[in-house]
Amino acid sequence: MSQTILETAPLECPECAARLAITPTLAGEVLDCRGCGAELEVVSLTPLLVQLAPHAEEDWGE
Amino acid sequence: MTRRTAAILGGSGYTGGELLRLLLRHPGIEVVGVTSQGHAGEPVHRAHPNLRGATTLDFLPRDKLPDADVIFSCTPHTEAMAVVPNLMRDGRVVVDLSADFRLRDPAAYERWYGTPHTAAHLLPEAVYGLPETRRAAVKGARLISGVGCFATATNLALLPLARAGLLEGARVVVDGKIGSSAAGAEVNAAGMHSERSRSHRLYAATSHRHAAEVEQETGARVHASVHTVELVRGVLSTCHILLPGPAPDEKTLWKAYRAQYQDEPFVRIVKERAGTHRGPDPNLVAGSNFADVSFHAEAGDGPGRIVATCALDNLVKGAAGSAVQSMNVALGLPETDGLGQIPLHPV
Amino acid sequence: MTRRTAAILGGSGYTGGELLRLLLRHPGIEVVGVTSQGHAGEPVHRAHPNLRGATTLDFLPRDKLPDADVIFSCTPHTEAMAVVPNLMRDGRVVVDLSADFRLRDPAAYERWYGTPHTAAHLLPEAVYGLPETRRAAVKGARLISGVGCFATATNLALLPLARAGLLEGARVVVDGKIGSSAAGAEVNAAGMHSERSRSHRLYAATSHRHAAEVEQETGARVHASVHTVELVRGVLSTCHILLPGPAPDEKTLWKAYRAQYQDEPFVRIVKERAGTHRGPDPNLVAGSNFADVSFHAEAGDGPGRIVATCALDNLVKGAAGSAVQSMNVALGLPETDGLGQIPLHPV
Repeated sequence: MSQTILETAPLECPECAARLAITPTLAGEVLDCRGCGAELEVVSLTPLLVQLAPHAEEDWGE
Repeated sequence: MTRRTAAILGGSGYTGGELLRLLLRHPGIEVVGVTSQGHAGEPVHRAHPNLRGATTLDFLPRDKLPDADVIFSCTPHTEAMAVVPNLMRDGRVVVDLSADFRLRDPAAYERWYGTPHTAAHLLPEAVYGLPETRRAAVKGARLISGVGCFATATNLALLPLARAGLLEGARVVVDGKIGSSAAGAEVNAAGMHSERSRSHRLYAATSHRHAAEVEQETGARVHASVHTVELVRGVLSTCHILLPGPAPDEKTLWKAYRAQYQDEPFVRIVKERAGTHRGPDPNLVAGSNFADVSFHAEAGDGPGRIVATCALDNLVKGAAGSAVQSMNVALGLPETDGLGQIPLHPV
Repeated sequence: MTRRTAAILGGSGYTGGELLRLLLRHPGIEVVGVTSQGHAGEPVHRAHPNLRGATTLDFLPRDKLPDADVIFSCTPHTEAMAVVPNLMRDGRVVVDLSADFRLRDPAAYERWYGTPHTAAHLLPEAVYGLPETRRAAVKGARLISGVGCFATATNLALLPLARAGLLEGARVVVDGKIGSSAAGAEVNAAGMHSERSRSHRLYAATSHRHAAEVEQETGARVHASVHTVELVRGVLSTCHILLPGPAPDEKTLWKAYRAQYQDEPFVRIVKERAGTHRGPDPNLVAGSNFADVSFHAEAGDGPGRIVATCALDNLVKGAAGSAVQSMNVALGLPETDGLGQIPLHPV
């Protein structure tokens, strides 16, 4: 799971590198990236760290 | 705001019908006439039942085309080049929906359309009517060509990669899926519902006409094939970019596509990680001028691959929509005028 | 002629229904039972309405599988490997329709199915149930694996080229189009008719599971992608072979395909120069065990391309049909027994 550590650069989505306009308040909060719709889980607030929440692969069946 | 006048030459086919559907609801345009040799004297809704009540126009004979600020010609390939030169007037914009003025190189035209170009003198002036690749040139254009539907889906899928230099040294295969309306309204055996329904087969194993258009607009040399699928409207172009080395990561691709399309009104990046509809699907843009694009990087051992797709409505963004969009740009009207249709879902 | 007995484990899904449809009309087989945990006690036609009147069997509980000369297991991937070993008996043939015994390499299985193989000791003995590539090995087999539908269409399209050495140095892209029944009978949001109808999208941009099966059977390394199309039954695999040099002429290709398939009862070369239906089309083989193949050489400037396609019914030649065909070979019965269904047209 790739993680984004916020030092100087504004919060960037780990999936599509879009800039995340919202400022999370709680660790564990899940927010959606407006760029790609990826669900991002706030791992820690200081430093601000987000990571991709696991997503359901399409059930390909066959 | 004074409306500009528009007329359509040869408007009884599917592209003509789509032009009417868009122009009749265009805030800045008044449709002053539409000709059809076969349907002269008949009400427009005889050929275009969806337009019943939207207009009182009847089809005019071919030689009764009224004067207008904008003329759209729906004359078929190889006939258009004899007709279009006579439509040109100062202060008038001519949009030719055929393929005759798409390729700048008359030799390429002759090679892929099997006949010498009889109005090659106009080719340098003709502008390919795809604002996403030629907006500046379309601005002052007097002669604008329509776009090929499959070529446009391919161009829009590949453009960000071409501009980001990600096609260098790659070999590109384009596997198209296309609806039956792309073959036009003309009656033919293969088009019979009882034979065409649910038929999925390779319609053109090689498709050089489209490949020529793609190479002209994005510089990409492609190996193209086209399949028939169970759609009336719609084309999906799946581009397989076989890279000489490892694939870039998807963040790089996001940046390339965002850089190219974030300010484009009609091209949407559709790449979702959840939900039922996660990628481009022609069924979900039918009737609108949207072109949805997506991309995927395939890593794994050995040289990688990028898969880029684009879905659009072959009659709208792949024909009449791009024509109206280009007209807006050429006349200095807002580019989205008359093109705000929201597609249907479920459909 | 004494009939052999057959039973089906987990037969309420689409593959189970197809096995019953074929076996109930097989001259040399008597179906002695079919189990289903979910439908135990119900008549078979409750899950398979097409079988009404064709059998009086009811579904048996899972633990009541009767003894039989041939056992077909329709237990899903990753569950089958726990079940199949207990089915093995001397003198009995077990055909497992899941993917658990398709790949000989347990590491490849773990990589693409995300879980370690718990019956890897059986893999050396398991035979891939595609007689067109493994007829000799299927003859004496005790454990036969079912085949993947998309992988089989791809294998049958590529096999003649692989055997003729025409894939050497080439890069191969496989662009699949597949019907909704391939996702199985299980209810899911994406499978809702109102959402799935006429949806044409890239379902799997990369499809390593199938690529592994293709590499194992033909030696070809492929980049595979799969699309949903408006079909319930059917898969069309379009293989784009990007050659290092110029393309061979079509005569060479005819020879390669004829050499491979002229004696095969179920693979037909469909490459017509006239008529409406000139190439493989899954719509035209639905319900039959036929796999139609075709090929095209693209010359032109620069390195060439071969386009090879194969159309088959994902539930028959892509699953139950190949399973019954392999059973015939393993039991020494005529290979075409129970597989003579003629497809429908128009359909």
